[in-house]
Amino acid sequence: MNGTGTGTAAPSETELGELRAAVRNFLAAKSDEHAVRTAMGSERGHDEKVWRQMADQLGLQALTVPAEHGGDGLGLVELGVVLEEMGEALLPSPFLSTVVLAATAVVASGDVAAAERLLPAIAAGTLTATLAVPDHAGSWDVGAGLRVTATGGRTGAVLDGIAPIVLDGATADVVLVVADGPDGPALHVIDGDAPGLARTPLRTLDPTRRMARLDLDGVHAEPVGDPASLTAVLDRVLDVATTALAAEQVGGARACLAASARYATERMQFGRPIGTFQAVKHKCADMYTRVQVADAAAREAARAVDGIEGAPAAGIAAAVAHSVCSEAFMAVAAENIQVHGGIGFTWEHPAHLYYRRAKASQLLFGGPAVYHERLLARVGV
Amino acid sequence: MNGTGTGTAAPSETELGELRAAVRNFLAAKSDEHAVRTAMGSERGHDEKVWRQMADQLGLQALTVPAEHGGDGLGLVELGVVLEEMGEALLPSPFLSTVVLAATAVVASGDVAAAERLLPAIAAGTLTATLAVPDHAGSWDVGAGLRVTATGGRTGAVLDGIAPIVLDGATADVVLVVADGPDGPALHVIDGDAPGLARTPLRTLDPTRRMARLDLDGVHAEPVGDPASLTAVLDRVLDVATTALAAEQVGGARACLAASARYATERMQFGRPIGTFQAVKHKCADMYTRVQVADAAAREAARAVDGIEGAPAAGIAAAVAHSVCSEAFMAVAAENIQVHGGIGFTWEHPAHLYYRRAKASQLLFGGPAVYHERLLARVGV
Amino acid sequence: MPSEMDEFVATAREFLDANATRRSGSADLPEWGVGEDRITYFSTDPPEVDAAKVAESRAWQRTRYENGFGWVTGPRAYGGRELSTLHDLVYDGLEAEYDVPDTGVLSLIGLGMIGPTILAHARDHIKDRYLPAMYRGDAIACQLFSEPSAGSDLASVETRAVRDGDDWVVDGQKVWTSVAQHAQIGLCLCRTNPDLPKHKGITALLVDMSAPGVEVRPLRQMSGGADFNEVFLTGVRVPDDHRLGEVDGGWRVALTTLMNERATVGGEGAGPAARALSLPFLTELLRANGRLDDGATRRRLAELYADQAATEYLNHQAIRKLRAGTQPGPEASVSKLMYARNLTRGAHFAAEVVGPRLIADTGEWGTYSWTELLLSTPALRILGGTEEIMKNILAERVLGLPKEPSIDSRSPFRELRRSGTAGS
Amino acid sequence: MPSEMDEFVATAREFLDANATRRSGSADLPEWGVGEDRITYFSTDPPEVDAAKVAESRAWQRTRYENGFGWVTGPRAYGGRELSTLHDLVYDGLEAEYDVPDTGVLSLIGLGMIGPTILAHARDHIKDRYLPAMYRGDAIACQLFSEPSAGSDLASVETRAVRDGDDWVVDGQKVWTSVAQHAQIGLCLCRTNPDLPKHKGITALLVDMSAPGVEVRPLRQMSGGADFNEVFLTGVRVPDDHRLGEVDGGWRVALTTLMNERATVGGEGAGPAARALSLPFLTELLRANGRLDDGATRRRLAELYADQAATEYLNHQAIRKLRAGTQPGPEASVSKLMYARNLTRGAHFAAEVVGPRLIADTGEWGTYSWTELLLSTPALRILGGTEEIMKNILAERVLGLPKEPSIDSRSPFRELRRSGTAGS
Repeated sequence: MNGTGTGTAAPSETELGELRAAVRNFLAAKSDEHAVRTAMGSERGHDEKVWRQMADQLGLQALTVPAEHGGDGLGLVELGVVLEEMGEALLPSPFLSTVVLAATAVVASGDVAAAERLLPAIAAGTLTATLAVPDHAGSWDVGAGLRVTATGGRTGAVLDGIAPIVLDGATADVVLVVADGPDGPALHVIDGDAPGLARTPLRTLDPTRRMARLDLDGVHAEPVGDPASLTAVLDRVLDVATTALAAEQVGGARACLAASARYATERMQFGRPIGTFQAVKHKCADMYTRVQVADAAAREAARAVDGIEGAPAAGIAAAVAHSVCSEAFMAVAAENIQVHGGIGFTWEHPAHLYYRRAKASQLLFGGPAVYHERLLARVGV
Repeated sequence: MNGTGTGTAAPSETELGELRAAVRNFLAAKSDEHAVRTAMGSERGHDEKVWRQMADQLGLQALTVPAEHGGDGLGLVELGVVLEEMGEALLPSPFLSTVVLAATAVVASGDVAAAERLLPAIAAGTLTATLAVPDHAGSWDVGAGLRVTATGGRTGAVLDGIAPIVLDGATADVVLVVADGPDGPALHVIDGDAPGLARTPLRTLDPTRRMARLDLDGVHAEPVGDPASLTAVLDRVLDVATTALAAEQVGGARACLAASARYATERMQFGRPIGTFQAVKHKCADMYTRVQVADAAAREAARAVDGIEGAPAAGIAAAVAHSVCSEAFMAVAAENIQVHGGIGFTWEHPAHLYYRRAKASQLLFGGPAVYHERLLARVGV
Repeated sequence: MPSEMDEFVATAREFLDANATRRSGSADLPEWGVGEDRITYFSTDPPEVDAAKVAESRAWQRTRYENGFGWVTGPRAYGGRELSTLHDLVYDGLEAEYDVPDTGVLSLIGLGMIGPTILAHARDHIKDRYLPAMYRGDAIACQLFSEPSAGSDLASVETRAVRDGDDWVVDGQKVWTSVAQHAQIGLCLCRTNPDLPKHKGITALLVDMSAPGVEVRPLRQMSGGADFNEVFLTGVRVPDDHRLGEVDGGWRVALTTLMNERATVGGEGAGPAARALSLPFLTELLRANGRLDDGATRRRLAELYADQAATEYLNHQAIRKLRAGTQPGPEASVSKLMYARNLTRGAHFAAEVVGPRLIADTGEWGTYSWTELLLSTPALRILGGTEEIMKNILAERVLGLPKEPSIDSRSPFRELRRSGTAGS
Repeated sequence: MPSEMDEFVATAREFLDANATRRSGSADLPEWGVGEDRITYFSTDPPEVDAAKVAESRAWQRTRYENGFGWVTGPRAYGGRELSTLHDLVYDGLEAEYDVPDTGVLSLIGLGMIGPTILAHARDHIKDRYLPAMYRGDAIACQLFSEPSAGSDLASVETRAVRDGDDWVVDGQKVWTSVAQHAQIGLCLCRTNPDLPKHKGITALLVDMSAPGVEVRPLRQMSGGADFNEVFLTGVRVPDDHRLGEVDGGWRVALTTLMNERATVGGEGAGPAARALSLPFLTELLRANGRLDDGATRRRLAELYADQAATEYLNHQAIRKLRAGTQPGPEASVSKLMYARNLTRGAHFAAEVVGPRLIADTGEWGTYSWTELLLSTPALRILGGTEEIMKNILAERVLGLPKEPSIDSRSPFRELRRSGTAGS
């Protein structure tokens, strides 16, 4: 427990429990399987009414926005609870792009003007946003050059290039773009309907999380923050994003575990519930073990990112959680299909939606090869 | 089946069955667990009487020695049967060092004088021998320099240096040594009792397979073969040795599987044989799967090394077998302990002797990192 | 003097040269960056393409049949040649060198499994009527065994058949029925006596798939295609002479079918998925993604290749045993387990190499196309017997481990259903 | 104003400063190439070293006890302080900063598991007699539960106890008994009524290990040491007042002991083996072997470290829950499963890095020494409950999956033995 946290106190379990119950009830009403399938088949990929209700009824978009910009100023420990529930319900939503990627980037940039322009609207649920890091490898490695370039001065830059895969890129009201400029890579913001911006929705492995290609042809952009601090900003965004994703992954894994345990208890084969067979029973126990370890990793990362006393270094805990939770969710989602047998690989059964989410989440920030090396870099090996 | 074998015909299953039965009966009489434990506790590490009987009664040392040098001129398919049985019985013996490493090196060198001097005695069981490749990494990588150097001419060289780990190095009557000479690395032969040679027996992970350090201080040596062909000679020895080892590993794995299946059938827990529990049952099925695949790999490698029609390239099949059989034996030996529970990790139970053999065999020619890269090199990736 | 096998090979070669085009070199290995960008285990096509392919299959099977290669191992009375399984394999090996239509729609289930079952258990006039039609390519047969509630416990079929005069009246639902949408006949396991233990009250009937009351609905799998069907049977009349085996003796009939299923397993090393995971193709994948020098990737490639090669060697060994006259036994399940494992690992390996370009289709060749394989591999561990069932078979039938204590093999089926419902 | 916990910490700090030396920095992390070249999970020492260490343990425990830190959670009547488990943990955390003797020989079994069991189930004068002696370091206690034929099925004990006047006469054999060679007392499960179902006819007796008929023989494990014993009981007389719980009610007593075993699991992250597999040590291992830049090795290191770190985080979480007042339940088995898995993977990882120098002792530091760990890890997956038992517990008690149908919990033990022998 001799960590490096700076001494923030942890929120109480009671408060977290209340938050969880509120989100869970909301999602049970708004994001059951039918709603998920409807949203994933819709043009925009999510239900905009639910997005507004999330803001109006629960204020979820405001949770981690700093108080001075219209939010509650809470941390990843609280946000983790929300994302865990969203992951469990497979909610299709621009939450990860808007609240996690974009808002964190704006806050981390220290750009007060951008924060004042964007954060209150994000907190109010009236603005969706995303972040594009159009590097060549898809692993946020901005040092090796970017596929979007910025010309012009520090105000009123012009962006050209391609961002090949951008989370919620087709629907976001504004897009933060990292582009190579005269002072090196720098953060910019463009409007989603800016002239010169073509947005092409892409087929996705995970139909509950949309991606788009952005083609930028002389798009007007506002610089955000100081290019000198961009690496630090992106490191922070990556720590926050992978920690948030880890919580979502734990939620998804938990849903798979619950489905398997339920099916193993109810499904009869050879005159017995299949859960009485050790092969199935131990599969469920293995899934449980993975979920518990992933859960601990996700929570520790949230505490670390929030700087809670006694927590380990944020960069390390976030990298550990990203690795452990990515693999746990993938393994548990795959095993869930096996426990279900034939019915588990039909289109009608939700098992494959979790499998798709698990694989897409694992690869979202580069995938195993990238996150393992990132972890070693964070621990200095 | 469109392989590259040169058209040698495969020996009949009937002949192989007879050979197997003869070796099995011999080992049942000479190498039961008590005999193995006695031999492994003895000074020389093997029973010399059994070694002579192997030659006198079964002619095993002669099996693969070319007919022109007093042997039967058979191949790895036949030798594999013998080694499989030896592996199953965990026979402590200088067979691998003498018949596989040393004899193959002499034959491959094409040095007729050395062959005439050494092979008839090996075939007769009156000479034991070994091969030392004192490279720096322990992976037969002679290009990076050797720890033994040869000075003097092509006749009557003098060797100096250290061979840190030599199989049966303390007891072998003659030692083939690869040493760096004026013409690059070259094969030499020295007497086991040559002046200037100090042989230090080493503690070993596997007490049934002895290792020694050789310190060479001006040891008289005879060159063997042409240094220009050394790489080809060592490649051939490695293909033959890893194929032979693969057969031995399959035998060891088969013994572990049989022990587990027997114990699972006999051992009662919770009022039932433990083999009725799927956890144990499926562990045994997994072991069986590994053994079958390893068995196929070892046999295919033997056919390939023997150049049997339709077999794949020897270098590839041997590398596949080395990798697959090393990992199968290690996994099966470890699982065997788990199936046995507490009794399985006592000193008195033979399970750990197989575990030790499995790990030591896996690392004998460099270990996983080396054999995986060697496999890729052989397939040209 | 040429051997009998040499002569067989010569005749087969002559037939193939006359009726098909020989492929050039390794034409069945896909080339990186060339051709259709699709990596799949299942073969789902749009309906019109599917129908055309079935027609081609039927035509090629008719050509084979008319030239004596439609049923190499079958009796002469039904157009076969009464040769060994080895001859069959040798012919397959030769044919693989030619560019001919894939006849899987006919052979995997119908000719490979149902044909031998009809031969073993049907009355003579039924054999006369269906066997030549099947091996001539006219009749496609499907296997109506699996049911939603039975799952791995095949003997728990609930589809009822009730005797009515000379007919049986069949009601129930089957599932995971491949080729049912193309089939003319289906071999259907029915519960005929629920008062007997579950293995004893089953009867096997040959159902005319065009009979009133048979409805085939496609079943969409998670990878998007519909390679299987649900088959609903509502008051379907089946004449008693279409019964295979004895009344209530259908489990023995089913075992004949299942044994033939296991025997066909060895050949699974082929197929577009296995080819995509071949070493040359994966090497190009690594090269295209700049990972050919990455140690971690190389290590995983080597591990994958070693297991693939060893599985291939295992199949070689099975063929050698067959040549030596040994019939494959339950140990053939090893091949299926390894095949599923290798394909699963391979798909995840490729996914890791491709990275984020797997999650959205950027149009780049050889990236998003891996998703279909990734979404197909879970099925491999379930279809044709789950891994758990395979492992039970290996442990009990090969290693001789004792069976789990079971109550449901002796109790009347009717009671099992009751207690089953109560227990869930 | 300082809280009660602050005051506790201050007192403990004062005690430790007065009686022990504080370590400098991270002194418990082994340094590469320095010191004893031994990497082990077990603690086998030569007998004379062992005896000296036990004496040091006893002395340090006495010092603790006399200063009020011998039994932080225990009743004042027996020299305890009646504080919470959290106080105990806090004290352990503080003590870890000092260089003090390892008291595992006393605490792992005796003070951690047998003490609480005696407290819960023994008569008052037995508590008076043994509890202070144990927590003062005078009496070492062992657990006489496991038997050769019972294995994982702990309730199948066959050691008999027959009533004779005021005594019980005990005959049987126990196995896997750690610290028995040093113990003064042993808690022994005995079959007292074979006509009852197996869980019902067991009685728990506190055996004087110096009584006539008790023989302790060391049991050598595969790694070479003898960390366990066989204990032979031949006509051993135990007074009835040394019985814990009711006659035939010993299974409840055993459950108290086993619950306390699970509660101690969380702390297994320490120990010389875990330290050898710590990131700094492994990094030096890679550096010494020139593998720090090898992608495949790095990948495996990252995977290993991620799982180790996550397991550590899981333990942090358990401690936080404890702080919040939640007692650990069966889910603590996850920690044990992960610990065994991480150590096993770590040992094989190190073996691969070391390569051939693992198979023979060349004298080079940090090479052959990994063999001892490699030969210890198989035991980790068995001792204190096999993986299979752990998984049953997780599936049934945490996930609520149904139990396997069992006949042996209701039949009289006598009949089980008979059918058991017949069935094998």
